[in-house]
Amino acid sequence: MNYRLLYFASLCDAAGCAGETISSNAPDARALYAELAARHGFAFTPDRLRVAVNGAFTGWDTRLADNDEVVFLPPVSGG
Amino acid sequence: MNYRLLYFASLCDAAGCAGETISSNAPDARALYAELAARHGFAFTPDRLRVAVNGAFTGWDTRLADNDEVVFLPPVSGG
Amino acid sequence: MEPPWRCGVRLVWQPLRKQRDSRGMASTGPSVFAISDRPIDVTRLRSELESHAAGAAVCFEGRVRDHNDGRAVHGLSYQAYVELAEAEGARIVAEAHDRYAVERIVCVHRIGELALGDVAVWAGVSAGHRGAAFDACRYVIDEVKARVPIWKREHYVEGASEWLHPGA
Amino acid sequence: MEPPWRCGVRLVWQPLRKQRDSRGMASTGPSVFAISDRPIDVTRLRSELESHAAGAAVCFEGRVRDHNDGRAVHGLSYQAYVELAEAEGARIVAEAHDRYAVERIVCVHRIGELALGDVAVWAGVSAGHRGAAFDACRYVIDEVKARVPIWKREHYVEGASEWLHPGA
Repeated sequence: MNYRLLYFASLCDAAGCAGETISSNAPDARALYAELAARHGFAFTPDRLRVAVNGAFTGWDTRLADNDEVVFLPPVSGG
Repeated sequence: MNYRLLYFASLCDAAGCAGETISSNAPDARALYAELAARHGFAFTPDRLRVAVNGAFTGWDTRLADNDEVVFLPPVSGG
Repeated sequence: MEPPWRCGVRLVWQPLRKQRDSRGMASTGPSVFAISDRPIDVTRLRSELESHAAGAAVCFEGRVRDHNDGRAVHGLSYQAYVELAEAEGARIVAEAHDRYAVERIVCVHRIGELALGDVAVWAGVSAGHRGAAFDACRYVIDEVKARVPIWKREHYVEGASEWLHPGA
Repeated sequence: MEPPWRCGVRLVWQPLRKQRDSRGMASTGPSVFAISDRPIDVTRLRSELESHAAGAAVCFEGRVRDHNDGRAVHGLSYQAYVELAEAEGARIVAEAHDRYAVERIVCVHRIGELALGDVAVWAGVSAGHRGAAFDACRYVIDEVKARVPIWKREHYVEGASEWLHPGA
């Protein structure tokens, strides 16, 4: 399946890009993050991140569908 | 002795004036208020008022001096 | 001594007005408390809070509402014992500086005749962090309302008006 | 789908920008939350709070400070996941309406490059009474800082810069 990834803040720096479309067999966000962390050297463990799919927060075990927009959100620092 | 009185809010309405200079033998604020309450029909009991002499808060039993500025302050309602 | 023998809510008797700075405010270091008989310029007051060390600013505005205690209000009058009000206000501002890690505090209370929507009191606090700014601003406005000798007269739509003396 | 493959703090990618009102704000009834890539106009936002029923207004301003954690700072960059940030901000504003007796809530968070003294976030609440206005304003800013997907990069005077990810 194809997933559209967006990267923010230090994940953007680590990935070297603001987003990418990848082909992956990962069935859920947890598996997808493991794959991307290995590829880009992401230092965050999943417990420090939140997951959003198609613009809404969701859980790590939600099944992904083809063409989903998936975002792993590092700890926020607005304000 | 002469005391200079200022009246605010409903005490001003009751006295019919914003201030007056009176001659009195009252030795302290407590005695002076009793005299004025009788004269002007002030409804407040002393426990609901504060006293200021010469621009500073003080107690009911502070001795007054000739020409002191004495103010009995009804409950405030600023803000 | 001949005080002005006018009685009424417009009277502000100022026998011993303190020395003031160029902005007409009684000064407490970098912070100020003032009684004003002119409209409160919120934009100017807010600019007094600015400081590159201050990451947070909290401002409170009290305005004339169109109702109180179920009665329709069309305006207010405020009267102050100005000399003592400014001294007590300056004490409150100094207390807030002692209690909270703040940069600047500005508080101005209006007196005279106010219409609906007019600003009756404004308090602003700048600080390095938001907690201190919120707490100090709340402290200042709570203490000003409880302690500063200012009185409000409400003018009701049905015609009457009365002085408010809370706790009666 | 071809997202903009630029990487860097100036990037704001907005794939699904919501319908907006004439002020460019995502609306929640009488209250609004917005992400803005232009300077925050505090005077205009404050005027959005006005209501004759509202006797109290509390405003919070977060500005760029000249230091953080002992390091001298000369500027900040903010990046947001705009779509989700605005949805989460609107939820926070709605929660504050449910919890507190308030009239209006306006909150705007800046993104992009900010200099010292620039307003990074502004939150204002009007209410019938000051307690609700203080509590709701504090709630909004606390929750925005904790939950809304916005990230700050500090630019230090000595030359480095880094993204802040609290709790590391």
